[in-house]
Parts: sequence; structure tokens; C-alpha cells
Amino acid sequence: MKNFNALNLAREALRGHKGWEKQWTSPEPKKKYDVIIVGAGGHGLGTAYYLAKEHGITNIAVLEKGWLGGGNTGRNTTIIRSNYLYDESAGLYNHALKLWEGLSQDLNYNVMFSQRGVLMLAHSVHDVQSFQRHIHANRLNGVDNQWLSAQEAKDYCPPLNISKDSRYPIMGAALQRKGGTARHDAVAWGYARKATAMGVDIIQNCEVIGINRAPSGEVTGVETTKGTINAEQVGIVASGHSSVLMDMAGVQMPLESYPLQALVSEPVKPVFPCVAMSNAVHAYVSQSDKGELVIGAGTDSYLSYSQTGSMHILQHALDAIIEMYPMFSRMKMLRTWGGIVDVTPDRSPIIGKTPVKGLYVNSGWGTGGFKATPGSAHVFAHTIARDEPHKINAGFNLDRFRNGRLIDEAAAAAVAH
Amino acid sequence: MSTTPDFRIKGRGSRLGAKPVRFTFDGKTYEGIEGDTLASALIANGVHLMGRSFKYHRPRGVIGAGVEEPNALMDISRDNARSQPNVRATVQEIYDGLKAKSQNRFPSLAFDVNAANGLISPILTAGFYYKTFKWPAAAWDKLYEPIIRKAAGLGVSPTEEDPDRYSNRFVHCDVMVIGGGAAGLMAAKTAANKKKSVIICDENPSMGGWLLSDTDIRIDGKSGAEWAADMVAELTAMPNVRLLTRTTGFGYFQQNMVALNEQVTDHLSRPDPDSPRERMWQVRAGKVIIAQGAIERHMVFPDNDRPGILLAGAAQTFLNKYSVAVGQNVGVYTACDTAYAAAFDLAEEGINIPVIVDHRDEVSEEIQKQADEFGIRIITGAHVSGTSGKLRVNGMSVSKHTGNSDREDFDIDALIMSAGWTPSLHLYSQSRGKPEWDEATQRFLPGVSPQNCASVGGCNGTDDLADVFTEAAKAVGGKASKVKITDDVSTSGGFIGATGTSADKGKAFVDFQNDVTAKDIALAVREGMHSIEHVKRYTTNGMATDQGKLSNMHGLAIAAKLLDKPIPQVGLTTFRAPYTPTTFAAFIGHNRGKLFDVTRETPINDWAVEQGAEFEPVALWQRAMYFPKSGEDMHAAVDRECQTVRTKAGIFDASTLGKIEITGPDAAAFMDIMYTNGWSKLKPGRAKYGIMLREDGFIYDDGVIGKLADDRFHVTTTTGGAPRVMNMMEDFVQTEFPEMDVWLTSTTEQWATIAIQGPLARDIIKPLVTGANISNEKFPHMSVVECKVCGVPARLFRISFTGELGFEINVPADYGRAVWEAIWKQAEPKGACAYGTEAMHVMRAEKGYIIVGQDTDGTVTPYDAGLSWAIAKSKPDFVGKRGLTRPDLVADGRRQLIGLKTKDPKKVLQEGAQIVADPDQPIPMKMVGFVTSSYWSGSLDKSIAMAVVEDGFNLMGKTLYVPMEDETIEVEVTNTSFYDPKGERLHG
Amino acid sequence: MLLIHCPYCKAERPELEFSNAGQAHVVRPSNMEEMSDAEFETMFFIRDNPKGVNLERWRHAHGCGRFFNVVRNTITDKFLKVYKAGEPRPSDKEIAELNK
Amino acid sequence: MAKSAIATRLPAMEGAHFANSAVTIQLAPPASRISLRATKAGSKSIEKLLGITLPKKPTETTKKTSRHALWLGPDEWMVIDEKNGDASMVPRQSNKNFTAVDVSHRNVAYIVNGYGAANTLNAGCPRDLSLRAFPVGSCSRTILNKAEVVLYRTARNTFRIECWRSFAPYVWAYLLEGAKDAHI
Ligand SMILES: Cc1cc2nc3c(=O)[nH]c(=O)nc-3n(C[C@H](O)[C@H](O)[C@H](O)COP(=O)(O)OP(=O)(O)OC[C@H]3O[C@@H](n4cnc5c(N)ncnc54)[C@H](O)[C@@H]3O)c2cc1C
Ligand SMILES: NC(=O)c1ccc[n+]([C@@H]2O[C@H](COP(=O)([O-])OP(=O)(O)OC[C@H]3O[C@@H](n4cnc5c(N)ncnc54)[C@H](O)[C@@H]3O)[C@@H](O)[C@H]2O)c1
Ligand SMILES: Cc1cc2nc3c(=O)[nH]c(=O)nc-3n(C[C@H](O)[C@H](O)[C@H](O)COP(=O)(O)O)c2cc1C
Ligand SMILES: [Zn+2]
Repeated sequence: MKNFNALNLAREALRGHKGWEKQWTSPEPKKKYDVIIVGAGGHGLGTAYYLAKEHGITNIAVLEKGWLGGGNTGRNTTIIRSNYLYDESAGLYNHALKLWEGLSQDLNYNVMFSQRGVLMLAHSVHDVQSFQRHIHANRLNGVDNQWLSAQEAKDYCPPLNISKDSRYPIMGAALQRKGGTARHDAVAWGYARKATAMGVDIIQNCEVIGINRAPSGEVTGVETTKGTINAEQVGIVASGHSSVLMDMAGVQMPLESYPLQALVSEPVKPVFPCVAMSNAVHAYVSQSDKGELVIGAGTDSYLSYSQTGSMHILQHALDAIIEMYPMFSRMKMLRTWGGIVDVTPDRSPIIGKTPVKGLYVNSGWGTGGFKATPGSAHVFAHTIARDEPHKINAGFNLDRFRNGRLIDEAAAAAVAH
Repeated sequence: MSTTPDFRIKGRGSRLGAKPVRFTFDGKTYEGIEGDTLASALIANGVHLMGRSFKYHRPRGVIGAGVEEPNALMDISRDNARSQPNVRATVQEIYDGLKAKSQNRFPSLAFDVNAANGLISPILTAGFYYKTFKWPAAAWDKLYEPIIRKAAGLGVSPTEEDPDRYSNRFVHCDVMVIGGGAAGLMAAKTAANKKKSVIICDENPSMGGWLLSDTDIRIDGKSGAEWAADMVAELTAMPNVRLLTRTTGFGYFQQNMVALNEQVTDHLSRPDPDSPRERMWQVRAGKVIIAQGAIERHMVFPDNDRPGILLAGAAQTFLNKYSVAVGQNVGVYTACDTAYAAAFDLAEEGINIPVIVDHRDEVSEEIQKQADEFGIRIITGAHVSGTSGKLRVNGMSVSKHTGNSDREDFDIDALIMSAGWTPSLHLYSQSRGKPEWDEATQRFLPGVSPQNCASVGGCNGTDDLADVFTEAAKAVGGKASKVKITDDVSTSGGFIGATGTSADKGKAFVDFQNDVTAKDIALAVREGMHSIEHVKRYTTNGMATDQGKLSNMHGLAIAAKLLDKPIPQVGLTTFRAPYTPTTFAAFIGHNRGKLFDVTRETPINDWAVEQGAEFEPVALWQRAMYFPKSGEDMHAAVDRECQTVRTKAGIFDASTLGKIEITGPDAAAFMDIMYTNGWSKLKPGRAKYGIMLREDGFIYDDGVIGKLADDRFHVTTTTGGAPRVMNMMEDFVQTEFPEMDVWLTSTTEQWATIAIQGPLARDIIKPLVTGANISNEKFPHMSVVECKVCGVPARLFRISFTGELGFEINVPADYGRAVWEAIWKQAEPKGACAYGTEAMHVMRAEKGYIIVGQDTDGTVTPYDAGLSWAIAKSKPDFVGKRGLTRPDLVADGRRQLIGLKTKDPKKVLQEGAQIVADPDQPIPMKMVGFVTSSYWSGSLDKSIAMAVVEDGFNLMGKTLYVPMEDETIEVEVTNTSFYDPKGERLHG
Repeated sequence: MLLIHCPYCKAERPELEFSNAGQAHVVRPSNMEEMSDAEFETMFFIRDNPKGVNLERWRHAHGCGRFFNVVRNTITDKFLKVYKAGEPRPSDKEIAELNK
Repeated sequence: MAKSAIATRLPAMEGAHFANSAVTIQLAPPASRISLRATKAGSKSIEKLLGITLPKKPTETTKKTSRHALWLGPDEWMVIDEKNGDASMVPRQSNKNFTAVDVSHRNVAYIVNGYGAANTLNAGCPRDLSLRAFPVGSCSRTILNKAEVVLYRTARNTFRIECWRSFAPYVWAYLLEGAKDAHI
């Protein structure tokens, strides 16, 4: 495979870029693979990549019902951070963050990981307490996160409105300098290209419609719109559709799928230097390298697989954005879209084995799994290759809903008294 | 004032006698006439250069005459706070004093240093970002990314708060018509005649659509513009019709909800300050008629982006609607009949048409005949293989498809082009309709409508005007009035994809704004991007501010050809809202500043404001946090308030506490289910602390509840918890225990609640209370009585959240302020004070009382919180009972709520600080808990803290550590009762 | 914004008046104590989450205040049926018919 | 026990008044209100106590002199007496069949009047307030943007809008915004 580098780029420029190879191919499925990964999002493609790279398993098919990267990987607001509260979460997301830092080199694909800092705004005494709790826990876990006063936050992010008179005045902020954004499509493409080069078959337009199990229970393969494909190990990495797939294997999941929307503004010259999020009013914004403000909106209140959402959800998101950044009021929305997010009761993912032998699941990332992509893929590959979880994902098992040992990041940020 | 040639065609169109209007563009003053768009006025002044492209910074002129415009984007500012980037010059109407600036160029539009990007353009192909900028790793953030970011974006964001108003309106109608062209007007009129309530909107200043651009057609002998004007007049006169011009239907949501955005003032020189700048209409329609029309495509050929090259239909619109000729020597390149009408119209005005190049092999006799009459040469079976001119096109080369040898060059000052018309499927698709490919006409058309809507006219692929009328009327269940149509122009023909041969030099732009060329699309396909979605994202085709209105079909066709697949198999990318970019402000409407969210205030709030209290937000409420005396900071004020309460008394506004009246014969039984402890045996007149769990066993809410009668409870909840508690209770009443005779009424706002706490509390209120004996014996701790205070009906509780003798008086809210002041009159002379939430927090912490949401966080059971005494295990059922017995909830070593004593009593821990057993371990450290509450206690003259710690109940007296950034604080585990542990004071 | 037919108000009302209340027909048994951990997990955490027809609860929170059940398709978001709380779950046959 | 003065009633938003060419908005005088919950059987006996028949269908209201009964839910009504001041309309009781809770002070009401009244409300209320969909005499609990309200159309161009007391400043400010556009 021709390396992506400046020299080759210059050479190709001289001959009209005629020499670039396909980044991935469009093979017909083989009858049998060692491992099948269902879902060619960042997590699924990454899993195939790490299986090949670190575990020597290359006879892998990644099955995708649409186009690779077209799920939530292709529709997220790309916020990357690791300043989570619980040890399990900090371990997982920080593992991912470390991998992010070397990902462009590792994949020979510029995923444009940009560590411009993630600012989380505090608007009440309760927010302050909660953020301090995070900052202290992060420090002792070796995760960077620091407290900024309102003025320091404003210096870091000049568009912020820190007026004391605003309805939700900013009382300070937590800043993770190592957080930032990445170019979402490139993540999927980079993994796909490298995985292809190592022999992985990425089969697009191939929907899994059934999961086959032997009479003794273990997985034998999958039914797809391109026929039966066999494998003794199947990993489900299908975000919003994970529960639908698990259902095919007879496993009911603690998951609900909601439409989550995002939007971009028209592109403008650089004006917003970091990522800023306000959980209290639900305002999430950054500016892409191309110039659009990328804004995360909320979920609708009902289950849906439609990849669209309601007008009032967009309104709420923009209400909050303008409350925080009044100068953006005249900016224009260019496009809005939706994704289907699979939400667990404790807002933490499920990564691990399932009650069915040979069946593994990586799901429940909800509104925040892009940031975990390399880490999640890495430990999930381990889980499949060894048939046991990596210690980083051990706590993110399905059993926790039975025994009550939740990793409740949402509850930990409990609402004000 | 400019002295450039005047391209105004006097007498063409209906614009004789329009008033002159002066405006500036890049600092230079120009004159246009009323009704001009910025684009038409500039063209009238001979200006075509209006922008620079995104990536290569190529000089660009106007392409279109409407919302499809990708190039002529400008910054329009009334003042600093009212600057608006990326405004389409083709849409912006001019007004006296308008100031327009070109964008994305430095230092000037004519000389842009970034145009040097053009020189390295062979490298800046699709996907170049991904292939490079990775070496060395550190250079990405330090060097490359800043450069890329600097080059990003088109216009400049405003930097000041927007002073304009925006408004919102919900509206319902029987029929919503989007698009006011021939189709839309006919549909609206037919529906209106049938007495339907109708709304019709069009994004333009006047209705009529294409009819305003066509001077040939006659409808009942009237010109298109006259017919449209008459229709508009008739509709305006009908009370059941609302006409909205300058109003874009930008979003089609579920169940026939359509969102419109109306531009109210952007075309006015001096807007009325009371008028909103934009108005959002959220329409719920019985039926939606989509009459969006069609958008013309450009031809994709080498160097098709020089200023002066534009759509033929746009040129025709400029001529017929705005009385402006796009040049004096205008070449034509087309694959569609409509361009001929444009050419002939120009020729009629004496504009030279050196040649019409038709990509097709033949044209109709009719057209040939007309061309001959004008003496215009047509070259068929040919393409434009290149153009010349730096800031304005000045020449074009024409080659026959058969080969390049017979190339001919023409001098021109404008080139108009048409690759045919793309029916606008935007709103149909947004309604979740699936476009269907029509092989015969090579275009996508609306398929089945999933909602109650119909597409009519140009957007439905209906070209013949008579058919349009019939179809439009039928869509609303009517019949079109009979009209006679003559001189309807043929719209046949069209081409999708790149024209010319691979031998042609120059960039053939598919997407102008994003600088996507046919070669970029080819490269993407070559690199394995076989899905049109990948092609889009790899090349950014269709992702610019015009959202591919011109480029999507071409991109698709080029990709399909390379993939050797039929077009419908490759398919379209998804249409998404908004149809055209829409300001954030329009979405927000009134929800700004004070109206961003509700701010709830208690009846006593104003008193606290008058006293100079500092406030804190709690849920939606404003609560007085402390009442500083002059010179006091928060610490001093809180200290004083606490000490005053402990030694004398204090009064506190507790009105924000949620209150629910639970009534009915089964009230107690219901309480037994909802709360962990028992309520049936509680005597009327007594009160009790109650904890409410979620079904999973974790603490959900708490509060003191008074039993007024066997069938009536006065429940209090936390301030923030009131709505969710009410909702959960209702859920249980309605769906789990419908057989219970119990009713819930929210009474939070019926009552103002005033707490009086401290040794003097009884003395203070006694003079004001009638109808109850509040002596210690008759009215012990945890009593409730209905009586009168200050002569008004009251519910009086004897309770304490401070550990002192205390009362809480509930009076009807409108009396709250008066009763408060009456109490204050009693209290102040006795040395009592008003205190706020912060002192309340300190005092309750001194007593070890928890605050749900601070000392508990949704992962804490009542056992963990040391509240096992409040659980009636003997009850057969309560919400959360089963959840509490799950393995992890009964496991050893759970985090439990304990007290902490700092070794240095002066040291106040930070809330949220983490606790470890071994301070010397390396990072990552094993954390055993964290500080939930921590204060300086003036009464105890030392710091106090509460924390949840693993196995905390078994660690009493043990030493733990709180590692801070700069020090490690040693703490001892204690119980949580710091003050008056025996509780003698509250019984006093 | 959806339009939801409230079976108590007997009319369509804008979604903004409602709140979604999750999966319908999750029964809270009267003998909670006897539930196994697995049964508790099923009741409290496991959800159908179907791609297709879903039975779910809504509350007309800012209207008549009533909880009720609906049959809705999660692909089209269309409501197929609404019925009052306490009324029986529609049969599979009826649901299939509604979803045609 | 010492004699205590009778406290005076101070409604929220006292004196609120606004008018333009399309609409007038003003605070309604203090009223007495009860939240009534009753079964079918209970509604009969409560009707006797109140001296007014209760509306039985969604959005319907009944009226007798200064007393209005508003259908809010299948077993829920709000009874408003404009003249009764503070006096309770019914003796407090609750039983198997009904309960009445005094909520006189819980709510604040505005009267919105004029040809632009519905437009004013539709700035934040998503309901169809045309006479066809919401004729004179209709009532409904609904929302005005972020506040829950009860709307009651008392005449062609007149609405009574009730909201909780602490929401009154918000509702007022929102109505004024709507009023600016009410002529359109
Ligand atoms: C609007 C939005 C904003 C977000 N913002 C952020 C953010 O800022 N930061 C962050 O960290 N996270 C964010 N997220 C979440 C994040 O996008 C996801 O958690 C993450 O991308 C999930 O990646 P994935 O690879 O697991 O899933 P996906 O990328 O969704 O991949 C799953 C794939 O499975 C395929 N599939 C499904 N069913 C089948 C089947 N039967 N057969 C074959 N293939 C199937 C799908 O087509 C899909 O391509 C956001 C999500 C959304 C929707
Ligand atoms: N060159 C030509 O001769 C030519 C070109 C186009 C159309 N036509 C003819 O015009 C007739 C079609 O008329 P029609 O009424 O269907 O189309 P139309 O183009 O005349 O009118 C559509 C109108 O809708 C407006 N519009 C589009 N999207 C909108 C939105 N989202 N919100 C608000 N307004 C929006 C457009 O600006 C336009 O004014 C046909 O007879 C067709 O042949 C002729
Ligand atoms: C971070 C990010 C930035 C985006 N920027 C743009 C953009 O500049 N222009 C655009 O048209 N779409 C942009 N999109 C949206 C995509 O066009 C598309 O809507 C999204 O990938 C979802 O796919 P769908 O709309 O085809 O369903 C962006 C999406 C993301 C996730
Ligand atoms: Zn209802």
C-alpha cells in the first residue's frame, strides 16, 4: 500500500493523482471468517484493526449495512475528552486519549486530532462542587483536568459571556487541555484503510439480519442480505442498532435508542478556539478546521430509528448556545442531522462477553462514544481475541445491571438540590 | 461614484421609474434602483467579481439569481453588532446606505494573496489533508493545523451581541403552500376558493416565481408578472389566506409541521425598532403543497468559474426582472432549450450573442428558426473546452465532440450556461419521501408522499404550464380555472456530469464554493470511495452553504459514470434542513436574555432584594443565599447568620420547597408505598421525615411530611425535586395503584413558607398565632397544626433543619410578604436575623442532616446515608424495597456517609475533594471516597465535613488523607453529628 | 414536534404538552420481594427497544395529566394506536394489522 | 395571646397592564380557586355543594355568575370564583369520590383581550386557537413556551390565562413579546 506522505503526495500531484490505490476494497463475502464484526463504525473498524495488528487475527469480516463510517461515527460532534469521574471510566477514556495521540502516525492517516482543550462550564454552586469532585478524582487518576475561574475561562474562550447578569452565569470551568476534536470521517477511513491492508474484508451494503447459533447455544455465524457468513466469534458494534442485533441472538439488552441531533453553522473565519460544553443548559460547541461551528443538540424524548429529530430540540440547543455566546446569534445554521444513540441506564457503555458463547458486544455509547473509539476498539479486540475482557473494560459488563454495580456517571452529576 | 458602463436596460421588465438607491461595495459607492438585489445592482454597474472561492481563492462572479448562489457571498453590516456574514448578493435587496463587503480575500477582492493556493492546487486535491501534515507529529498542532484553520471559513463571525429582535409564531392552517410560483399560486387560490384556511409563502420579495423572469408567456393574454400580481391581489383580499413573502419554508418535520422563516427588515433602510428582524412561523398544516420549482444546473467544463460565467436562467432573470444585461457580448453554452429563451431575450435588447454552443447533437426546428431570425449562430454537438480572462471572462474556446482539431475561439464578456433544471426535492425529502429516478427525463422526482403532502409544478417535474395549473388545483382537491396559455417556453433537454474530453486543460468545477472539480470526484472514486456519501465527504461536494443545489446531480453523475453504475443505484445524498441557511436567532425567537429560561421567585423575594441579599439559583428558583451587612463578605455574613440563629433566632424563606397535598381515604396507604417509613400509624397533627427511593433502591428525594388528617398529608419535597416527585407519584397512582382512592395536588405555590429557627423562635411567632397552643408540651417537635397567623389561615409546623427550636409557617402565598414582615417586626427587635441558604446549609451540616443531591448523588442508598432508622423493613412493600436487596447494594464496603474532622481544625476541606487511605501511593491512586459537604462552623469554631467513604461506618476514629494539589490533609473519621448530638436544643 | 392523540382529551395535541414515559406494560409485580435479581433486572433495566412497532407510554403532562399507552412505529415515528392506561395490550395480530 | 393584625393580600405582578393597538393584557383581580378531583359519582355531590354543574367533556367549561368550572382532565376541574375573594367555595373534605384543594393563591391570571389576543398567545403556545378549534368557552391546560398555563377563552377576542404564581413574571414578559407582533 502506498504510504501517505508529503513525498508521495507531491509525486502524485505531478501525474494527476492517478497512482493512488483504493483505500479499501469492496469484496464479496467469503463463506467463513475467524471473526465477524457487525458494524463498520469507528469502533467496529478499529476492533478489526487491533485484532489484526495486536492479535494476529486477520481473517475478519466487518459487515456494514450501509456505508462504512455512516453511523454515529459520521454524525457526531467529535468532542474528545477523558475527564470522567469513576476509575473505570477514567481508565477507559484515558486509554483512548493516549491512543488518539498517536493515531495519525499509527494509521498513516491524518485524523486531525486537535488537542485544543475542552472547557466544561459551571453555572451553580452544585456544578462547582461536582466539577471539583471530577478534577480531584482526575488528578489522582492521572487524568488532566483543571479548574478555571470565570475570567480564566473567558481568556481561554473569548466568545464566552461571563456577565454576572446572565440567566446562567458562569462560575468557573473545568478544562481538560488534552481534550479536543478529531476529523470523524478520517477515523473510520483510516482504520478501514489499514485494516484492509492487513487483510480484513470490509463488506458494505451487507445487513446482518440474523445471528446463527448451534443447538448447543454458541454462535456459528450470521445471516445477511448477502447470504450466510460463518464465524465462531461475532462482535456486535452497531451503536443504535445493537439491541436489535442482540435480539437476533436472543439476548435482551438494557438499551434504548434515541435520535440525537447536531448541526453546523455556515463556515466562518476562526473565532472559537476550543471545545466548550455546558451540561446545565445543554450547549456543546466547537469550530471545525473548515470553519463551521459544530453544535450538539439533545435527544428527542422517544425511541426512534429515523436519524432525524424535532425542531424544538434544535431550538433548545441554540437557545443555550446564544445564552452562552450571544455574539453568534446572527450566525446561520447550514445543516442539521440526526443519529441513533443507544443509551444504557447508567450512561456507561457495555463492552464484553454476553451470555452466548462466541458473541461479544460493544454498545451503549449513547451520546459520547466517539472519544472512546481507539480505546474501546483496542480493549474489545482483546476481549474477542482472548475470550476475556481486558482489565480496562472488565467493569463495563452486562452483569452490572443484575448485581447493581453500575458505573453511574449520570447519577454522579446529580441535579441540584 | 462609479463610472463603469451601465448595463441597465431601460424599458425592459416593469421597473421603469424605480427610485435610485445608493449603496457601497468594498467601500465604493454604487447606484442601483429600488427592487434590485445587490447582485443585479452590481451587474448593472458592470461588476461581476463578487467573491473568492474557499480553497483556491479563485476570483468568482455571480452564478445564479437566487438562493442557489454559491459564489457571491458578502458581509452586510448595518453596524458592528449587526454584521451578517455570507449573505447571498442575489438575495439581498439593496437599500439606501447598505454596506456590503466581499469575503475570504486579503488584502482585496481583485488581489488576493491566498490565490497562491491555486499554484499548489495539484496538491490540494480531495483528501489531501488526510495524506499529509503528520510529520513530524508535533508539527500538526504547532504548524499545520493553525495554517489550515486560518484558511478556513468564508465570512467573519459577528463579535458583538445582536441587538435585533426575533419573533416566533405557532400557526395552523388547512393548506400550507410553499413556493409562490405559478404552481403555488394556483394551488393556494384553488384551496382558498374552497374556503380552506391557506398560508402561502415564497422566499422572494414578490410572488410569481419563474413567471417574473419570463416575458414571453401569456396567460389569458396577461404577462406572467401581471397574472401573478392579479392572483396575489385576489388572494390578499381573501380573509382565509395569509401571504408571506421573503419567507422561506426551510424545514419539514413530523406530521406536517413546516417551519418558515420570514425576513422582516433586512431589506429596509431604516427598520422599525419594534419590528422583529426575522419571524419564525411554526406551521401545522392539514395538507402541505410543495411548489418549490426547479433549480438550473451549470455546465461542468474547464475554467467554468470565471466571473461573468453564469446560469442562463439567472441572466434571463437579471434581464427581465431587474432590467440588467449580464454583458454586451454574451456567449451561450447549453444542453437545454431554456437557455435559448435567455439568449433571444438578450438579443432582443441588442446584446450581441456571438454563439450558442449546444452540447446536444441537434436542436428543434423551432429554435433554429428563431436563432436564424436573430442571426445567431448555433454550434451543436460541441462543448466549451476552455475560457480565458483573469477577473472577468473574456474568451471561450469551443470544440466539437468529435475532436479538438476544429477548436474555435470567441471573444465574450459573459457566458451563460444551462445544463437543465433540477426539480427541488428538498422539502419533499425532508418529509421523509423517497425520490424516484425518472429515466426518460434523467432526473429524480418525488415518489409517494409519506405525509399528507403533494409536490406540484417544477419540483414535481411538470414543465408545461397548463399541466402545472391542472396538477396544482388537483392537489388541493379542486379544478383549475380555465386559462389560455401561449408562448410557453420549452424546457426540454439537460445534461448531468462533466462535459468535454480529458484533453481539456483547466479546472472543471462541480461545486464552486468548495472548489470541487470533476477530477476530485474521479480521485475519490479511484481511492475506493464508491458510496456517494463517501464521495461527498471526501471531496466536500455539496457541503458548502448552497448545499449542492447546483453540484449534487453533477457529482452523482460523474461518480456513477466512473463506477459504471446507473445513477439511481448510486443514489442521492440526504437532503436536510434548513433549505437555505437560517440564523440561529430565528430559531431562538424570544428565548433570549431574561426569557432564556423561567426564573421563579418566591412571594418574599422582593423583600430579600430590598435587603441587599445575594442570591443563588436552585433549579429554576432564585434563593437568597445570604444577607450581607455592609462590609461583610459571604463568609462573615454566613458566620453571623449562623451564630445569630444559634443564640437568638433567624427567619428563612423556605417557600421554594415542593409541596404536595395528598388526600383521600387511601392517602396513608399510598404514602406507605412511596416512602420508606410507615405513615398509617402516624397520628394526625404529627409530622415525620420521609425518604423516597427510586425502584432501584437509591435515594430520590426527602422531606418532612405532616399528617393533617387521616386522609390528608402535607408533603414537602426538595426544591429541585418537586416536579419529578409529583410525576413519579402520579405515575404510581394512575398506573400501578389505580384502585387506591387517593388524589395529588401540587400546592408548592399555594403556600409561602417561612422558617423561624432559634431559641427565641417561639417568642417571636407567639404573638401572631391564633387558634393553636404552641407551647412545648402541647406542640412538641414534629407537630403540625392548622391555625391562623396574622389572621390568615396557616399550616404551622414545629420542625427544625438547624437543630434549634424551630417552626415553619405556611400561609397562602399572596399573604407571604405581609406575614414575613409581621414576623420580621417581632424578630428584629429581639436581635434575630434573616438568613439564607448558605447558613441553612452550614447549620444542617453541623447537625449531620443530609441534602439530597449534595450528600447523595443517585448512587447512595438510605443505608449508605446512615438512614436505616427511616426504613420500615416490616412493610410489605415500598418503592425501592426490592431494589435495595440487590447484591451490590448489600455488599460490604460500600461508600457510606460519615463525618470528617481535619487534624488542623482551621482547615476547611474542599467539597468534591477525594479521600485516600494511603497518601504515598503512586498515581493512579486508589480513592476510597470524597467530601460531600464542608464548611467552617463558627458555632463550633472549627471546620466540619461530611464524606462518603468506603466502609465508612467501620472506620470511626481512623485517619484518612485528602491529597490536594499542594498538600495532603489529614482527617479523622467521625460520625456526622457535630453539634448538639443529643438533640436537646430542638426540643426546647 | 409530534402531534399526539390523547385518549382522554380525545384530540390531537402538540408534543410539547406531553412527556414520554418509557416502555408500556412493564408490570410491577405485587410480590416484589420474591423476584429474583434477574427478574428485577428485566423489569427495571431491560427494554424492548424495537426497530419497528413499539408499545410505549406517554403522559399528557401539560394537558389532562393522564398517562396512556400508544403503539408507534420507531422507523416512521407514526402513531398507530393510542389507548388508555389499564386497557389491555393490543394483540400481536392487531399490531401487525395496524402496522400495515 | 396578643391580637394580631390581619395581613393583606399582595398578588404577584400587581398593577400589570399593557396595551397596544392589537391587544390589551392585564392582571385579573385576585380570585378564589379550587382544584377539584372527583369520580363520576363524586362530581354529582360536589356540583350541589358548588352550585354549578361541572363540564363533562374535554375543553368544556361551565359558568354561573362569577363562578367558572373548567375541565382540565377526566377527573379534574379547576373552579374559579372571580368575586369570592378568599372565602373557600366548599367546606374542605375529601372522600372516596372527590377532593377539593384550595389553590386560590397558587395561580395568577392575566386577561388578554383584543383582535390580536390569539396571536399574542401563539407566540409561545403551540395550540390551534382559531375559533373553529378553540371556540368561546373552551379551556385547556397547555404551555406558553416554557411555562405551563391554563387557557380559557371567555369571549371571541378574550382569553384568561392562568399560571403558577412564580411563573407569572415570565408569562407576563413573554406575552409582551407576543403582543409586539400581535397585529400581524
Ligand atoms: C449527533 C451526535 C453527536 C455526538 N457527539 C459526540 C461527541 O461529541 N463526542 C463523543 O465522544 N461522542 C459523540 N457521539 C456519540 C458517538 O458518535 C458514538 O458513540 C460513536 O461514534 C459510536 O461509534 P460506533 O462505531 O460504535 O457506531 P457507529 O459509527 O454508529 O457504527 C455502527 C455501524 O453499525 C451498522 N449497523 C447497524 N446495524 C447493522 C446490521 N444489522 N448489519 C450491519 N451493520 C449494521 C451501522 O450502519 C453503523 O455504521 C455523538 C453521537 C451523535 C449521534
Ligand atoms: N426557463 C424556464 O422557462 C423555466 C424555468 C423554471 C420554471 N419554468 C416553468 O415554471 C413553471 C413552474 O412553476 P413553479 O411554480 O413550479 O416554480 P417556480 O420556480 O416558478 O416557483 C417556485 C417558487 O418557490 C420559491 N421557493 C422555492 N423553495 C422555497 C422555499 N423552501 N420556501 C419559500 N419559497 C420557495 C422559489 O423562489 C420560487 O419563487 C413551469 O411551467 C416551468 O416550466 C420555466
Ligand atoms: C463534525 C461534522 C461537521 C460537518 N460539517 C458539515 C459541513 O461543513 N457541511 C455540510 O454540508 N455538512 C456537514 N456535516 C454534516 C454532514 O453533511 C451530514 O449531515 C452528516 O454526516 C449526517 O449524514 P446525513 O445527513 O447524510 O444523514 C458535518 C458533520 C459533522 C459530524
Ligand atoms: Zn389529555
